[in-house]
Amino acid sequence: MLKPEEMTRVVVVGSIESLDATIECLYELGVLHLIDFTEQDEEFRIGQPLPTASDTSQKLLKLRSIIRSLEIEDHKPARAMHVHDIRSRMDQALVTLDLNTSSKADSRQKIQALVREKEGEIRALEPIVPFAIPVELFDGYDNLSSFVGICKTDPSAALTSKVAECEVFADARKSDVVVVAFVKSEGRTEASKILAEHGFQEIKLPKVKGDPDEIVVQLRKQIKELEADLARIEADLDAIRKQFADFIISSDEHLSIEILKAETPLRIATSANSFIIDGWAPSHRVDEIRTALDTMCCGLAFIETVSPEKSEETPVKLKNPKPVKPFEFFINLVSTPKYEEIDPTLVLFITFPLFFGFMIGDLGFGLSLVVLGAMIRWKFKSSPDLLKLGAIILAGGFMASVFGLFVFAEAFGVPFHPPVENPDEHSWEVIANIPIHPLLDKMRDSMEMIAISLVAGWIHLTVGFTFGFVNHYPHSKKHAVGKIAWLLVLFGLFAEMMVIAGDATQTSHFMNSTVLSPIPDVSADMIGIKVSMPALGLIVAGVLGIVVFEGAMALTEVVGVFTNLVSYARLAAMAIGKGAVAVAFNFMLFPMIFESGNIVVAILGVLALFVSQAFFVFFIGALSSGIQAIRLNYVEFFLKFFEGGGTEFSPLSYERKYSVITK
Amino acid sequence: MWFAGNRGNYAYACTRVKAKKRFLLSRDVYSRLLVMDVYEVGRFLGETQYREEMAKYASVYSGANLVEVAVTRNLANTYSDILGFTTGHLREMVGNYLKRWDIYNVKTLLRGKMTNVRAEEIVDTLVPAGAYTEAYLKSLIQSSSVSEIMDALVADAALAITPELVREVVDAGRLAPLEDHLDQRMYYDLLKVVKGTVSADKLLRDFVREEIDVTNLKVLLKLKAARIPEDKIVKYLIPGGMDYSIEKLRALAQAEGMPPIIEELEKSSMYADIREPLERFKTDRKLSGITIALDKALIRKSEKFAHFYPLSVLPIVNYMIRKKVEVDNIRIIARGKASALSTTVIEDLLVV
Amino acid sequence: MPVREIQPTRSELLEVKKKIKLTQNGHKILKLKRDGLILEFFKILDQAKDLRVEIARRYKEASEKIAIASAVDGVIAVRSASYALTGHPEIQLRSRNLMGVVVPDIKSSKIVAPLTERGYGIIGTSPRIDEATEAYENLVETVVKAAELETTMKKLIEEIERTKRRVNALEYKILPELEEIERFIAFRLEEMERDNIFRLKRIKDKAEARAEAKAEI
Amino acid sequence: MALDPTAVGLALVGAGIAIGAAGIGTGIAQAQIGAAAVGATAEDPKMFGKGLTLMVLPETIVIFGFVVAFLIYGLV
Repeated sequence: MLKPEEMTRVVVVGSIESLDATIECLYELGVLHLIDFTEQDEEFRIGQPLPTASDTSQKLLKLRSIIRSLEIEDHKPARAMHVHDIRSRMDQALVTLDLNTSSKADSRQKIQALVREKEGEIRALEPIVPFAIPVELFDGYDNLSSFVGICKTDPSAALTSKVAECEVFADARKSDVVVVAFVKSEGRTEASKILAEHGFQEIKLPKVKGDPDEIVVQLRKQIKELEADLARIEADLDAIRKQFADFIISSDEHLSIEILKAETPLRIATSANSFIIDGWAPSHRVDEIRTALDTMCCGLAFIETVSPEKSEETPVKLKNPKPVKPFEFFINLVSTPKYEEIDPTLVLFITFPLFFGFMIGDLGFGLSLVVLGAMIRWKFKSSPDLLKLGAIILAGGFMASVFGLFVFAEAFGVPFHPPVENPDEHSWEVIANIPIHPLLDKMRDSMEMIAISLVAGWIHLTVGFTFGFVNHYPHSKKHAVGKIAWLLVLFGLFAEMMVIAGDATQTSHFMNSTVLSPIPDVSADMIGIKVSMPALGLIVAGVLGIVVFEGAMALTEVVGVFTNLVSYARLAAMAIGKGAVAVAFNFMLFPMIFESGNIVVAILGVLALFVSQAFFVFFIGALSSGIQAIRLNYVEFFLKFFEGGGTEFSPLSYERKYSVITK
Repeated sequence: MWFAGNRGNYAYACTRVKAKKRFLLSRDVYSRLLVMDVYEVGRFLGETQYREEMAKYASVYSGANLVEVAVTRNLANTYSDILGFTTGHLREMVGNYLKRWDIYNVKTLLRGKMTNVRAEEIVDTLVPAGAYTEAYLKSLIQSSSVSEIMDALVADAALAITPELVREVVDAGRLAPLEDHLDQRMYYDLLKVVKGTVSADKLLRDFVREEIDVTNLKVLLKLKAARIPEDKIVKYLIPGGMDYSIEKLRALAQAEGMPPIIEELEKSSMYADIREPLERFKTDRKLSGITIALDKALIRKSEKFAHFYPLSVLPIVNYMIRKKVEVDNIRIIARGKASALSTTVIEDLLVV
Repeated sequence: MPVREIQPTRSELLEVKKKIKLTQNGHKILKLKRDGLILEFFKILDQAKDLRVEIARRYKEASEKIAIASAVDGVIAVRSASYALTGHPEIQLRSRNLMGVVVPDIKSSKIVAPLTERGYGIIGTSPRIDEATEAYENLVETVVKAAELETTMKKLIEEIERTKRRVNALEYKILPELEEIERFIAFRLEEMERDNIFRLKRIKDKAEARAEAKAEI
Repeated sequence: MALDPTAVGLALVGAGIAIGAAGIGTGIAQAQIGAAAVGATAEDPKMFGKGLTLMVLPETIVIFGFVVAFLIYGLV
């Protein structure tokens, strides 16, 4: 938590004969993050690929082209194939497949192109069918220029009046006009100008002879025949697919793994007699590598730990407890943190559901989201990203339910009890009397909502600046102290805003009793605004600190802190906005359901309610609240401390799903 | 932007191109490719941006041919992709810049046709990214004779092919005059279409003029090194360069031998980029080092331009150049490997 | 000339002697020529060896350059550039005399075409195609030079071979034959001399005997 | 206290204007940022978080409007 897994810089050295075995061993373990060797010199050069690489590459190229021809990229074999079988069948199968598929795929492609071509011709011919003139008569005259095309508006009148000796045929269709115009060559430019004004688009007629009507019919027939051919080829391909798909996918996986290993030397420094593998490994697994190398490489390769040089990029493997882990998704979406940086996943784990829950703040929607999240996790077990997303939605939905139940006391935009000010409003009292009363009313306690948002923002930003302090402390004490100056500004601004807000909402018990009590009431009126002296003092001290530690240029960003704080008002804005829309819908639909007395209307009303609710839950609610909740983290929070750009820990490893190897 | 006429989707296109740029192969990758054999190179590329084309052509070609065809097609696809996602005036500019591939295609087509290359093979080495569609080029290739192709090309006023050139090609079988005519014509047209009056156009125009400079310098170096007299050199020069006017180039052509050009280059804005090969030229008299350095200098310039004007056509042009260079590099590696050239020789040919 | 057919006359002997002298002279000269040619050959051989290495190097360079060019400018562009080059290298063939051997003297022209006439666009291509073209042009030039040298070498070898054969023929066949003829003629002449003397003696003896008999009678 | 009904009416209109104008301002700002954020997310889904953060930034303006409106509402 907060810190990634501890890494140790290691070097594996060995004699060149043991390179194969070492690579095999490292892939088997899957814990060494290789650093690519790039600086070649006289002594050490990048290694040669293992001898199998060329042959394997050739096969893979063929195989992948076959996969493409057969369109089986997404095929998933039912069971894994044994590597022995793959090896023994490979050559034979490749020959057969190569012969069968490529020619079939080729002719399929050709027929498809032909069909497209013919369809294009039909498209070109169809507009001129009504004229019933043989196609060859449309152009090819010595002294006549012909225009065939589609205009937005009818140009006949303009043409006949302005161009001498022209013949225009027009066929008006739904939204445009098909125009055929014959003009003496002299009037060509004038005519094309007029046509352009009418939005003329030329139709390129195919070089055919005869009645367009008949030709179209013929073309249709030809297309039918071609499609029949296509179906036959498709059937043939299907047979091949049935027989070989499993084998092909398994082989592709196996060969890809082979090539991965065979080309690893390209990332390694080798000399005539030895090799050096540079890398990182999780500290607690170094010994594991040592033992494995000893047993698998017969003492020809060794691992040494070295103390890293300063500038080196340590790969980052985030380390978080299982419930927090899904929120790493959000981190990876932006950038991997640097090794020395604080990993903010834990904060996301806390704040995201809170923000999200506050914005949705509805038991009904919340529970729907819980169900949605659970369903995603259940349906998409194989996709790690979707699994994480499911967990995030689940957590958000849970917090939304909590807020909905205990704070806002409402479900599906309908309160448990009608508000005191408006006893006639629809509520769940119609169905059941839930013994929970709202602490806050979205619509009526808007100032409190904003204040709570700002408090959340204040806490969130404080954590952000603190992280910034911790991140900077090891390499720049000055910058670290600068963060404290920023904190002072933040505290001052926050206190001042609270004072103003408290002033504006004097009636609010929440504001006065909870938020304002810690701030000493020493204030003065300035230009009509109540300014708290302690707050002012904090801001001044902070600004001075910023000038000293970060330079005068940083002053421009003081406004930024203010913006950041206000930005949290979006929490309230989303909650209020969403609440208002839900109320509006319910206001329109409820009378239909309860008061119409007509069962059909009632059912329609319920349906409309469901549709609108679904819309709000999944689009406005989940999507935009999610975006807002994550934005507050990305923009307001991360920018205070997060640099990112770290290297993700990606050890030498592979995954066998469709092929098995037994020793 | 929607409120300022149809200027084009700069934000979208430039960021998209910038994202594309991150997928260009890095120097480290080249050094690894140099160690691989041609099949491994093919397979490796099949796992990068060239995946689609590699898989598509692996059934027809193999070895260096496969790599060459696949990367060339990928280049064509990338270009039409870029042209496809730009809009408005931006699209026009990109389209104009891409017209050079029309020239390339016409040249390749005629060359292939005259040397009896298989039709499919010609088609696969084309880069249909300009105004000529692939279908049109295919129909040209299917024309039975060179003279028929020339007839079709003469009809295109943009190419401005004179009857004299047709005679050279059809009767004498000499392509050279036509090739040079087309290359000059391309720049001539480009400068005509991309006027300096619109500010967006001006950026592109300036860059094209820099490009003309580099092209002219290369031609001048080549011809001077071959001791061609001034009156013959002049007809190969392209007017409109940025730093080197025709007059200036003519003076250089007139001057005795190579030293004046070398001196001129030492004063040029690209000197920092070409210093080393220039020094080397003084001892080994090999031009190719300088020309590669000039190409690199132009790329660097376009990089700089793209950086100065991040929301203009220049980042897109920059990417298109970089992509072409990458494709050239890959082809050089594959072909070089196939003809068993040594790694150091291949390395020297790369523009990295 | 078969020995039997030879007229063993004094004049013939003189003739043969003259011939031997001449042949010996020729043999000496031919031997000198042979050695000279061999020396020349080795000189050219060294050059040719260097050129061979040069061709191999240039070829490697050219293929690398063209690989680079197709990597940078694309295969089609390079191919088109290569097709577009319609001008063929022109070669002027002349000959030159090297120690009595006629060897080719190849002057290649316009292999290195100026940049503006190479058949591909100047503006749109990278210098890599130029470099490749240049490398190939250099290669062709070297090949032409190599052709000249290698033909010269071939001709030289032929000439050396021929001269060697001639020297050998003179040394091992013609000279010994002539000497044998000389010996034969000299022998025959000697023999004929002796024959004559003997006959004269006999005649003298006979005449003396007849005179004695006449006297006795 | 008993206020002149016209004054109350005017005050309420003022409250309405406060929240309405703030809303319009926020809308204009968010239109641009939103377009940019969507652009970035279209290429790289990982940008979603950053885009969202930036996009909701101007919302504080409307909260100001809300707070002002309620202060006015509280006065009457």
